[in-house]
Amino acid sequence: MSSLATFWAIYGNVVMSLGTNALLALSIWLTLVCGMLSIANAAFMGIGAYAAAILTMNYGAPFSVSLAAGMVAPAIMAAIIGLPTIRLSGVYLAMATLAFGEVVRVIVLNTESITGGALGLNGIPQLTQWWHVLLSVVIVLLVLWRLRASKIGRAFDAIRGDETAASLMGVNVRANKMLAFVLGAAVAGLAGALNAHLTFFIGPNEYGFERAVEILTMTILGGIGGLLGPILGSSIITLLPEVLRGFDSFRLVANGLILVLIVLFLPRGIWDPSRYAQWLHKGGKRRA
Amino acid sequence: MLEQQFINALSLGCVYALFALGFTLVFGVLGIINLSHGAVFMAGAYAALYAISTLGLPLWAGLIVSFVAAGLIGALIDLLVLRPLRHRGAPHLIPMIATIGIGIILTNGAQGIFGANNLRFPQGTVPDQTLVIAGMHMTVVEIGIIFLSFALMAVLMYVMRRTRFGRALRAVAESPKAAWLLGIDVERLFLTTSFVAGGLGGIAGVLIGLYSNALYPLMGEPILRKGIAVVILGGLGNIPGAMIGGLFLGFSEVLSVAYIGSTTRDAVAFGLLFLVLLLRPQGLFGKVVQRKA
Amino acid sequence: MLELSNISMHFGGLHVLHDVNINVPQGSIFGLIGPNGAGKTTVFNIITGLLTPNGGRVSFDGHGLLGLKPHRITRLGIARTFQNIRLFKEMTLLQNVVVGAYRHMQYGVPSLLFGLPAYRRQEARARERAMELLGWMKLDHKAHDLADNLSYGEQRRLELARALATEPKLLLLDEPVAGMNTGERAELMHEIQAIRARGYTILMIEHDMHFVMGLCDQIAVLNFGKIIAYGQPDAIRNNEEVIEAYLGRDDEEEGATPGVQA
Amino acid sequence: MSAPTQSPETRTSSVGQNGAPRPAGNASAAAALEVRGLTVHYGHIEAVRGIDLTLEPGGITALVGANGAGKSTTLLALSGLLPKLAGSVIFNGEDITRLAPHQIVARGIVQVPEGRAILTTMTVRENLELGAYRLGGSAASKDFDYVFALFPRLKERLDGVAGNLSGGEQQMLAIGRALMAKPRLLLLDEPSMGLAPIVVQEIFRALRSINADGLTLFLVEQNVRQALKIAQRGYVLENGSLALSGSGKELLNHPRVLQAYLGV
Amino acid sequence: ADITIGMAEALSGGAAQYGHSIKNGFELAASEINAAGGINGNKIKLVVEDEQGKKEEAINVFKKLIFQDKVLMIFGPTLSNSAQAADPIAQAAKTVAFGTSNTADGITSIGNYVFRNSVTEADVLPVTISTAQRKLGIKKVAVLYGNDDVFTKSGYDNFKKALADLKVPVTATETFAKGDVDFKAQLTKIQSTHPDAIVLSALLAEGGPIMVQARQLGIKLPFIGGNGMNSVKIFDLAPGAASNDLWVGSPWSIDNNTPENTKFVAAYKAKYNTAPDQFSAQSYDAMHIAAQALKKVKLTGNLAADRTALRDALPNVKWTGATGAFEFTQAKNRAGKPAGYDAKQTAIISMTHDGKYIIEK
Ligand SMILES: Nc1ncnc2c1ncn2[C@@H]1O[C@H](COP(=O)(O)OP(=O)(O)OP(=O)(O)O)[C@@H](O)[C@H]1O
Ligand SMILES: Nc1ncnc2c1ncn2[C@@H]1O[C@H](COP(=O)(O)OP(=O)(O)OP(=O)(O)O)[C@@H](O)[C@H]1O
Ligand SMILES: [Mg+2]
Ligand SMILES: [Mg+2]
Repeated sequence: MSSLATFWAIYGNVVMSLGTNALLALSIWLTLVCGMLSIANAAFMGIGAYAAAILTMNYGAPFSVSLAAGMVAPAIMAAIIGLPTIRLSGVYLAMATLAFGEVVRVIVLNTESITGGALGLNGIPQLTQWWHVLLSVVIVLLVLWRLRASKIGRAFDAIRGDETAASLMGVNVRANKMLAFVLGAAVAGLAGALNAHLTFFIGPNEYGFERAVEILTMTILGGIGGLLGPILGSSIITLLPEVLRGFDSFRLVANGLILVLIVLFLPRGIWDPSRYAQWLHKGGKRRA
Repeated sequence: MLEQQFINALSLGCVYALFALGFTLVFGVLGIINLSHGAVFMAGAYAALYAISTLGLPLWAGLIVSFVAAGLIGALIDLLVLRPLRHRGAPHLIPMIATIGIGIILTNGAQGIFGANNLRFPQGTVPDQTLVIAGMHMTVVEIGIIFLSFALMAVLMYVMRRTRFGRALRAVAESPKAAWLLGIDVERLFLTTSFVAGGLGGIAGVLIGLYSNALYPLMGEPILRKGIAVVILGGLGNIPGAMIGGLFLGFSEVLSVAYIGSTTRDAVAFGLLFLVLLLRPQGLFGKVVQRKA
Repeated sequence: MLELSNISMHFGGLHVLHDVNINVPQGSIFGLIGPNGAGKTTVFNIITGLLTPNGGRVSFDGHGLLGLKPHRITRLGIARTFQNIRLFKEMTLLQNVVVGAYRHMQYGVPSLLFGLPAYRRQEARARERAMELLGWMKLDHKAHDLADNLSYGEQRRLELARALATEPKLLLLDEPVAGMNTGERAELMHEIQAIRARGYTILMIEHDMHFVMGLCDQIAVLNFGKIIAYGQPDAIRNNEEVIEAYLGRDDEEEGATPGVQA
Repeated sequence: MSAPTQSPETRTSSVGQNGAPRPAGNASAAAALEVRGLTVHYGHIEAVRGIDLTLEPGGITALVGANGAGKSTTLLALSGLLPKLAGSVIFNGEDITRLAPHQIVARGIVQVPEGRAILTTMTVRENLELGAYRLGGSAASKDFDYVFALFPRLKERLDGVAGNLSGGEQQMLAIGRALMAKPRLLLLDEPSMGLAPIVVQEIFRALRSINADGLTLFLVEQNVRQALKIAQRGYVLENGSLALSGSGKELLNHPRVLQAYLGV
Repeated sequence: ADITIGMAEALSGGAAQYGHSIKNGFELAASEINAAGGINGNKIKLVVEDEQGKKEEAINVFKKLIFQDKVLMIFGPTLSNSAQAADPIAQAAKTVAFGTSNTADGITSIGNYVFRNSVTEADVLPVTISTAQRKLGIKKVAVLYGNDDVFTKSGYDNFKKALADLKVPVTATETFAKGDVDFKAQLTKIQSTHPDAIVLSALLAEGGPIMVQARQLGIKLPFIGGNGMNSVKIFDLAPGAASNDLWVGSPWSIDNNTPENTKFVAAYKAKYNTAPDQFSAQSYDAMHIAAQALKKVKLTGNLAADRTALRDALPNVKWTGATGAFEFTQAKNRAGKPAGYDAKQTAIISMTHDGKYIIEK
């Protein structure tokens, strides 16, 4: 089994990233199914990462406590900023959450004594084990799967379809959106906490706009029609650069090209149950 | 100092507005958040750099080259990617993801071709003396940027508000289906818009490259982030809104440096933006149109 | 059961409703008619909490409705359909209707997470009921299609099924038969009578006079935001002002639907 | 079926006929449409299957059918908004089967679509002006007057945003906008939907009168009786196929129509 | 047999311009060594990987180099942030990680397999400032730095300490962010506090534009920069008089005419058709330093043993290269125990004038 050991030695980290990225993709999936284009998840991930890392390093907290804090801290933050922002629609919500992310980043840069500022936090003990990641993904998946099959999942879908109509079906739109937002933040925070205890180091620039867009890409590429979508999308985005290593200097060009091609040929996301339904002789789309 | 900061803010605001014009145009007509606009902007700057430093053309020719080159890139994006997506009925975030991919291709392609180093336009591309008026320093480039951004805004506004073409554009923006039924060639308008928006991005790339003295493959990224803020602040698709949003951001950044401290520059700018959105969820100049029950 | 008193509404300078008073008795079918733009849909929007009037009161079963959020009003037992159809387009017909049952699903988080019997029972009941309603609207064969793929008339019927799924006490119908042909209208008329027979109260807006006159116990006529007539169908039909403003005169029996006369 | 008798008109002569007294073609510009074997799919659903239609120049043709029969699909396909899987469409002798929507409009085939397709963020005036888009120049004031005579309500709301109009007002706007294009063939998808009885009467009167001026009409209506009454010719669509056709009068008295569409 | 050495640098993304310079330096040195017959007869084989300037990528690349390519040691990564994440991997695998461009504090405290020859500016900056003080008669300065970047931020920390130690008053401290296009707001503010010089902790990408914009505002003050500004590219980015009066301190200067440096600059220009910068000088030297150590090591073919032997040999290397005389000095970890190795070098202070660096004694 030494080949397996070698494989793990080389790719262990990639595999763990698959897991944390899957969590991130699922976290934004939660808000996307609710029709909310929130890109605060990168910031929530950062808050979770910092909260957990600071607890572990400065207070010697046990890992489980750090992880819990990594979920609770962003959830509280989400509840606070969610109150005024979740009524914003579409890109305006995206902008407000982007602005929030920028503000968080600047605050981290300026609170050097706690966060290390631009230098970040380093020497974080590597506590995350493969089974922590696996367990987290499985639990999150299970919870979301149950949620989806329930009135809450349906309420999310309805809100995405038409908020007014949903509220006139008795759905409390604000409460449901808040739930999605806060849950999403907690899951993103969990991913951040796990990741922080995997990579020895965290810095403020990891949780900025680029990461936000990357998370969004994973989920939309995968498709929001089911839970498999975010998982597929995050796996592709994580693995592509590894797979393309051979392309050398044009590897990122190839990466972009593949992204465009996937989108072109699977315009509703990779995992799209309604397309499969269509293959079983169902309806199509009207033009325009 | 205050007067100088005023000039600084004005030119910075116009820099943002210049970038935002093309961006908001694409959103306004195609309804797409075009995340490759930063890369198109960069490509326009490099095209002009090539024309000016390698071919030895004058600046005005460089501007034309960059308009055409970046415009063609914009048009190609529409033709090869956005149009097929429209025909396949892609949901509205999908084209945005596609533009991310295009951005990756363009920036890394540029890096492969031009290298990762910072470059700049050759000295003397624009007269580099500084005008000093009542103690305020202004460069020729700044004056050009201020003038051009207002002029372009005015032209775009005129076209959108007063011409038949502009009215058609607005119709397409709202409902392609309705536009087709009115006899408007929607696809052609999309293509034209993509071309013009790309071209505007290219021109912005040249001018901002001259202003900041730095061309590099990723030069579009930071300004893209600010550009999105500007466009949303002004109301998506709103041309004068882009101008005012740009000035708003420019002034809030410069004033926060002047009076609060430069470490808070982005926090103040984005914090204000956050507040504006809470008070006016549709941006400063966006219109709310309620859907009737 | 539903009482609107002195409702006034204006949008900017445009006065849409002036002192509107309507009283819908329990168990009745009440018609709200009037020219286009008279303010009928606005009345519905006020009742369901989408708009807040500039003056007046709305009470339902003794509860004041003003200031309540739309979902609260729905939970009190009011459901509506929309003139400009508002379905959940990316959901299947079945899911659309099951959303209607939202307020009747009371299982808690544990039953949801672990799929306990309470969850399973209520979900199953909601689906069954939804299929029944779809069948009733002759849409059951398309239960698993996306709502977006329906034709216009089918979408209207789906809206009605979805509204019924909330099991309201009061049903607000905004032009329920628009887009249906005469035969279909006749059928729907019977269905609505059946609904009323089960104890529902109905307030409806409709421009099809045979439908309205044939169904309603009482009718209010709105013109430029004012009630110009109020009473039983026969009185309305012969009211000069209503004919002038709304019904028109040269009724050379166009559009008459003989089979449907009440 | 008689072949169109008019000499085939070229595209150039059909565009921009500005001098006309009202936004309708005159008799000599009357147009005819021949549809053969039209088939339209949504993915794997065959919504319209091989139907044949003939629209006499200057006539009124009605298309009726139950919900989901394929009426709107047919109209959208004729306007080029849905791809035609099979069949041909000949307009005044010219094959327009494969033309893009704007090219079809340019030939004078204008549609009032289901759901109205009003531009909700633009004003009523702008909507009407856009109606005349195919004519190139800006709209003439007498064309406005014609629309206002038909729908006085629109005049009152002229500078209001169209999205704020009531449902019926939007329907008026949709019809008015189509008339602004001075169509040669007008496709109407349930024009009476959501309108007050008095306005419906008005519209049917107006339809008759613009038809009398030579405009060819193709009318999809749920108001079956009224539609068949003014139509010279009617078609009945069932599940995407033609079930019946004949003169309006014939159909009105056809037992199947009476039973299925008139509830008799 | 070949000696495989891994190189993980940022060859794409925002840090690519440094990564490419660094790569050039390594390849130049390696080809020189190989042309001269290699090390004890063995040729050096560089395995080049792109770590994109991202920490996850750096970890992945380190693992690939260590476990798959089985390299003897690794050069890189480019950025300090990546080093914080990736060096522990090398430490755990008992493989030398040798950084040539990581300046942040604490990197060498990760462990005793972590080396760097990049000068921590702590040693250099006091000399720069005191020289400038002496030559220019500076009484008070304003400070401008990039606060969102490890390199410029650590540079600033060291400047701050040096200024405090030398008791130079600071009239204003301003920051900028990576990718900014406008620095005039800060410069205008600085101007209004009337300093005698501007202390600038920036990389060229922003430093060049900053100097241009300062001159446009009529600010004629001297700039005192860290080694991020030590590159002839400044003459392209801030052409003409704009780049005059920039003071930089670093062990390396392109105009330092030692034989080693002259040879390096000539060879580099010949091979790459462009002038070297400090990043390439440091990577060039690093390769030679590693070669010196390798000469002392008897390669056994047992990878683990060879890696450790190399580590043991490295600290004793003394070398005079393009960056002058070099030796390692051991760093301490958090607990105060001996850890990795930093560089110990003397600084050369130079100032720009008319497109040239002039060395100040
Ligand atoms: N949000 C709004 N802003 C401005 N005016 C509005 C708004 N909503 C409705 N109106 C105007 O109020 C009037 C009443 O509209 P409403 O929709 O209630 O009419 P209605 O009686 O339902 O007409 P219809 O039978 O045509 O549906 C109309 O003239 C409409 O233009
Ligand atoms: N976008 C679509 N995707 C799939 N199927 C569709 C789509 N639109 C319509 N259909 C189906 O095609 C058939 C015909 O629809 P169409 O809209 O043409 O009916 P219609 O005759 O206009 O009905 P109505 O009187 O209700 O307007 C229906 O069965 C409908 O469900
Ligand atoms: Mg209405
Ligand atoms: Mg239809």
